[in-house]
Amino acid sequence: MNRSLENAKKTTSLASQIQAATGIALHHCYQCGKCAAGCPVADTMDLPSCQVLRLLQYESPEFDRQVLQSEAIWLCLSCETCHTRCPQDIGTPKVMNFLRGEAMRLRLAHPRSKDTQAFHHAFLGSVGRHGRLYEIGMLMGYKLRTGHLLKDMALGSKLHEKGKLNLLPHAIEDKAALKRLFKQTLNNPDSKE
Amino acid sequence: MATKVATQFEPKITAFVCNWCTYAGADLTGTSRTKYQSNVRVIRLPCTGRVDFMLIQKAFARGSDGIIVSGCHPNDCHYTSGNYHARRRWMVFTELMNFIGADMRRITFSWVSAAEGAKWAALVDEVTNTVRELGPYTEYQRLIDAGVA
Amino acid sequence: MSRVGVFVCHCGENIGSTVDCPEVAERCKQMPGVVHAEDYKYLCSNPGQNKIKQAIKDHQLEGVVVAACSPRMHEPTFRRAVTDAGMNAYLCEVANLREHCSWVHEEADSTTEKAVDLVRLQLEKVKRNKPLQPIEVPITKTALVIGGGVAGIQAALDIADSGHKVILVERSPALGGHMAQLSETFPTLDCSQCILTPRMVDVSRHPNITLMTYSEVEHLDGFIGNFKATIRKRARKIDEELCTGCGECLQKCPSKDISDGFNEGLTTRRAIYVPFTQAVPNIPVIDVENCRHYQKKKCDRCVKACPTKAISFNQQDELIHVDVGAIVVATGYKVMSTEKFPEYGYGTYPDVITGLQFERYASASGPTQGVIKRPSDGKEPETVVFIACSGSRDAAKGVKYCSKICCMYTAKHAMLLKHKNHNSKAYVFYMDIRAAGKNYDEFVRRAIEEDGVKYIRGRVSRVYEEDGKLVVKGADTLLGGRPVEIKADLVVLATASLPNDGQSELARKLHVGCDEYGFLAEAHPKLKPVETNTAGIYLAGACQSPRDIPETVAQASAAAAKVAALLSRSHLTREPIVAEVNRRPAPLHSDCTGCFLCESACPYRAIGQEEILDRDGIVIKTIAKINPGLCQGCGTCVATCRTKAIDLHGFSNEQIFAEIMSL
Amino acid sequence: MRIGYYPGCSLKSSAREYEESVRALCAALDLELVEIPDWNCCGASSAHVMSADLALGLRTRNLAQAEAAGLDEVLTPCAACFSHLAEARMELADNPNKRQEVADFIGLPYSGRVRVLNVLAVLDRYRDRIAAKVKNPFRYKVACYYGCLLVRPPEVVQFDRPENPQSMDRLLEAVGAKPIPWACKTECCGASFSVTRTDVVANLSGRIVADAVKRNAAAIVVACPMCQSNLDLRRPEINQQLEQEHGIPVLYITQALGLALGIDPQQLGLQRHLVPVELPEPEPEVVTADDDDDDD
Amino acid sequence: MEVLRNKAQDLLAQGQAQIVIGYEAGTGGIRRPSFARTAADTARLVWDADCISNLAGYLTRPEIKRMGKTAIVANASTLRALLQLTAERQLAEDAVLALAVAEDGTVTELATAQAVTDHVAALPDALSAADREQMNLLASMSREERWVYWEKELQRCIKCYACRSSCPMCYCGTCTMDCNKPQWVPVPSHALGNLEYHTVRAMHLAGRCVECGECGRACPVGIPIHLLTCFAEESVHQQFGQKAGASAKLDYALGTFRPDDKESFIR
Repeated sequence: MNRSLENAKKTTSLASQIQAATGIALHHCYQCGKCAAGCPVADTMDLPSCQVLRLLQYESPEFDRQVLQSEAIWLCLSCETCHTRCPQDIGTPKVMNFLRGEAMRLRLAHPRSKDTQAFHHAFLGSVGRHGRLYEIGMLMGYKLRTGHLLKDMALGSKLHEKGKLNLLPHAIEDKAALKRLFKQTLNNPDSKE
Repeated sequence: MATKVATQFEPKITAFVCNWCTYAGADLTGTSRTKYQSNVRVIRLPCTGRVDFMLIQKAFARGSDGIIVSGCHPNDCHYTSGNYHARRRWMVFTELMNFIGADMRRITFSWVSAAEGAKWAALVDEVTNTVRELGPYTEYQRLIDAGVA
Repeated sequence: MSRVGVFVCHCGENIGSTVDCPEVAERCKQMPGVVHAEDYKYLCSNPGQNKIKQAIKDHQLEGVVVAACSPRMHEPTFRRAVTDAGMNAYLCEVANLREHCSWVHEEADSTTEKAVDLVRLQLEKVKRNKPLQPIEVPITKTALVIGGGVAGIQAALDIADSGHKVILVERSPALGGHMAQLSETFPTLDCSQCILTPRMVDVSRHPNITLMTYSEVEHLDGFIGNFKATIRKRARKIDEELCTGCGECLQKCPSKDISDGFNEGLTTRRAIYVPFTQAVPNIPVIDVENCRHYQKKKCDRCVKACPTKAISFNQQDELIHVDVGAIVVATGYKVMSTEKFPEYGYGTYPDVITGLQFERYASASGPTQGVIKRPSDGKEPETVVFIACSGSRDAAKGVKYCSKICCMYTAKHAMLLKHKNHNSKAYVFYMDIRAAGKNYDEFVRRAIEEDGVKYIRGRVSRVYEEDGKLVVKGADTLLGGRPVEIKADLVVLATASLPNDGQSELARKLHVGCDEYGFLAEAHPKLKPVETNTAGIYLAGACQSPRDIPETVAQASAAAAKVAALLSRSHLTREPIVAEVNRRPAPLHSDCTGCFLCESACPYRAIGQEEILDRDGIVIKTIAKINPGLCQGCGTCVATCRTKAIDLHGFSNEQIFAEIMSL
Repeated sequence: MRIGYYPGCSLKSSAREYEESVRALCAALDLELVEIPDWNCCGASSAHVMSADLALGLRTRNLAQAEAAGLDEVLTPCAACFSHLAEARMELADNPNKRQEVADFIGLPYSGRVRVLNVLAVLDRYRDRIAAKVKNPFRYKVACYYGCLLVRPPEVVQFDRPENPQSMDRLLEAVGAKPIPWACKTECCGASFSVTRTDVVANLSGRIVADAVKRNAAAIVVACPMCQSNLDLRRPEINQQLEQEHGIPVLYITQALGLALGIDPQQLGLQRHLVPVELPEPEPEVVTADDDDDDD
Repeated sequence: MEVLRNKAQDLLAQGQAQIVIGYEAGTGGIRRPSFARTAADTARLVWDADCISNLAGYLTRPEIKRMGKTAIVANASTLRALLQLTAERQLAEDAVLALAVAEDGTVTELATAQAVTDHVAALPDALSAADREQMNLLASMSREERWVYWEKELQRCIKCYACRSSCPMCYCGTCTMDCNKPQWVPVPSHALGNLEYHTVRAMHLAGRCVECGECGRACPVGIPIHLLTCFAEESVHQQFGQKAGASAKLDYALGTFRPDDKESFIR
């Protein structure tokens, strides 16, 4: 423990990366717990938000890893309740977002997050192809990735009945521009957040 | 700090500061060991209200390339309102100087409180760099040379 | 003047490590006017000062430049040293080689060069220095105490007991301040009013104290020992001489539903009222805003009720001018209102109250005679949640500081609740328990250990109403941030202590500074904790920052001691850094043309006029004259004067001009 | 009046009735909607996880297109899209370097001129006109549900107040409704977890539905397609979670106002709801005038 | 004109004034100051559009003051200077009787400072169209061009101080230029000293200049120095809203302030 604390390099810790990428200073958190108190999913989380911040404050590789492996970072709804009420104005949802990206990049993401990851991939895949969301295409992609083939089938047909599903994608005109944007930003090494 | 090459022009900066805020602020810069460039020479006055515009003129006439005038923030004057009077004087003086074509980039007015040690360091560095960039105040030097009787 | 000695201090390594001090001294020897220059390890030490004194004698020096630390640090030291050697103190100047040079630059030739320049600046100045004599001013032996809470009461009594006159000005109709509102005080649980009321009576009876309630300081002029204050004595609409305090009028007033400030809005009062039963003075006041006589021009029931004909509808505010030598500011604090808490309902839930409101419930003289009830339905609450740090230490609410008293009074509140209602449950949400003080931590432990108050470490995120209860959503950070939900009957916010209303305006009138929050600023946080930057004005109590009663009283006594010391002197000496209008031989008499444009530029109204008369007493010329007693030496008039007729001793035109020319 | 219009993906599919009612209501108010040419998806919450720049690019492209079309303001009915566009706008507002970088990514100039408005902010300007046009007063107890993204974080949305907001309440009061005081105005419904974590949605949305029902609301009114879909489409899961059948309908604010203005329910897309929109008898009209009410 | 002469005659005859200062014909068609102390003197008085010079400067001269009550034939700038001098306590309030002549030749007696104030308030702005044009031209130049312009112009100054002598507001017994402890401004006329002199003068007239242009007219080498003082005065007026010569109550812009004075250059 002590060694890992000493080894903590300010330059590589998650906290310092977060500060560089988002400007959020995690050492400003004084652990009042108000974020967890108002969090709609705090009781579902394996690490309530204040604990996530506390672990990050150590800037130790061991604790950073524990955070990246937690399910909590995938449960944050970005509802901004914590941020709005935080006496120290810490944008926890942004932190969680950053952590999700890092967890995926380092392949440390919690096993139960694979559905969520699959959803994000399917979603972006659809947007990348068409410029707008093609819901059926996206859902099909998601189901293929997760294997939840039968889930929500009944709902799908009801939606169709109500005229709420488009069978064909609505694509934007300037697809080339979009392709360029995806290519540039997804390869941009500075753009990890 | 900028690395100094032997041939590099080193500007002469004169600062007129009030005793209670900026002078104390500059003291704080020292106490906090914040480093800044050594071109500046500080003239201590009780208050920015004491800064006769002629002092600024004489500093230019004496070959200053840049000038800083600094005192307490509005509402914080040790003498309650000396800085407000000073501010008015500068508001007219800067316009007049600009009207005769003086290079106003060479005069910097600032509020630096006794607690703003870091601001003082940043201010001096910024002014020093700006004026170094501008080079010697040759326009005024022409006048000075003409004035040597 | 051409016999100047220069003394260069190494300040140990502080200057010596980046500035070549021997070189500076050597260079100074070459400068015109310097007859002696030397460097030394520590000039401020006794041997260092002796070197200066010796050199003054050996070389018949007429001026001294000490190149050392900031003049704000040791100028007085060195000026005292030269005085010991028989030189006028003001012939010594200090060049700042430490704060302005060695500490802020790296070791380099240019740093030493700058040091030489800094000495040259002071050398050229000192050559033109003139011997100056400190100014003696008399002292008005009366103190003004502003604020009649416990701080003002204590300060006034202490000053009065030391034999000086005191004028005590209180804004509200009665003495007592917040302390009069409190129930029992921590950590002893003695009744607040029981200990305060006798002191209030002492004030009203003390032969040295003039009590002015319902009054405010309107304006202040002058300076230490010689202030001139204008006090607005607001019209009570009652003749204080005639009123016997019988209270007959109070019952007859028909305007009833006015929020009662003393009870923090929990009850109502009438338009003619005495703030509370034990009020000193026991004289009612008419609240003109709510009085039917003024608002509807028809009622006179109080007039009919009054047996002594003391009601005086036509009474007007009076402006009273007093001369005082010293001032104690004791204007107290206020608490943040519940409206500032969006997450706790913006003050719309009646059963979310402030700690001060809880005090009124807990007080035996309060609206419920000390029974804890809740505002919405008057029922006794069973579950009460206390939220500490409500607004304090909350940067998002603009209060970064700790309000200091809440930890203790919250423990007391929870304890009082448990004492008064044994079946009740008390929960305290806290971030830290700050109970440093004599018997303080023991007190908090008692609340937890003996009275069973539940302390939960965590902040409350939200309070909302559901089924007639207030749902308090918090988290227990000691359980790793586990959400905790408590259904409460009453929620008490230990709301942040804030600077009192009108305090910054008062500060401006008094020329004293405020900190970033609006609390009054002390002259030095450690060494001058009760002084302000304006000489002769002192601070006591929560106007300076939140504090509890013992600390307030201690500070009030400290301020009183300062005042007593000041008022027991026969006269004061002041720095002679003042402006003066020059005089010339006839027919000019002075360079002053008498345009008086300087008059309005003077922040101290120190500029008056002087008539120059001929032998027959006929006015030849009217010129400006500066009152050295009022002048504080800012020099604004000097820069305003076109003819250079005004000059400032210590920072004269010649001196500054010479400094510039030495560059 | 003309105003820019960014529908976003869901208003073209699963929240079709939202677009239909927005258009119908705006037409009734003489407010012309100019759809941003060739708009694209804002990236929702997914883009940001992958790349902050991608998210910023997707959002800014829409704002840049709006600028190019000469628009000053853009109405964004979807609360999520609104929050994303507003956030991008704020992020670039005082960062010219980043602004240039993003402009390069999207290949369009961007100055930051266009302001982004949510549906409540726009309708609030027309409150008087709406009140004047009421045909069938909407005399129901309603639960105004704002959710997260309309009011949080305050510095991004610059709208109403973060706790107990009032804009929707005022609008509905203007058409005769009685907004209930309740606990869940700005609680989260589960948002984007609709597909992936239906259990979380059922739990969070369940609390909202239960509180609204308990406080006798006749309908929940929303201004966000995600909220609507979680409270409406996921009602079977909600009811299962609560072990109770709740039939309280979930209306868009534009639908509720549209009904009050006498617009045809079909035109407002009411038939597309999963939970049938069946409203009880309107509450009797309250006669006492507010003016005489003395709080004391 | 007859009306004026008669009025002057009456004033002298009835002892309401011991001297009437006005204009008379000078050489080459210009108007020069005229000092009428007898009925005969008044015959020399003239009034026409050429009476542009500011006569107020004479009012503060001790030799004039000694003569007793003064009446002065006053154009707009003379009236403004009269007010400003009163505000600066150089003239006792109501010490001077001003005679304002209208276009049709009628003469209004302005006996009190209040009367002068009211009269002045209705008069148009002081600066001539030509001067205004020159100001605009200077404003349109680059800073460097302006510097060269003034450098060239001021080089020609011979420090004869005619500007100072002609200025009604330059009444100081000891001018800054005469201060020699320290010698603020070098005595000889050279580029540096000249620039300092004229900027000092402009600063000292900021908030006090009545924009009569007398200094510019007095300059024997034709430097438009009045533009400097007028500029400073207008800078004051624009920034603080205070105007010299508008009232006999002192309202010196550089001796007063507002906490919310707006500037854009202080860091």
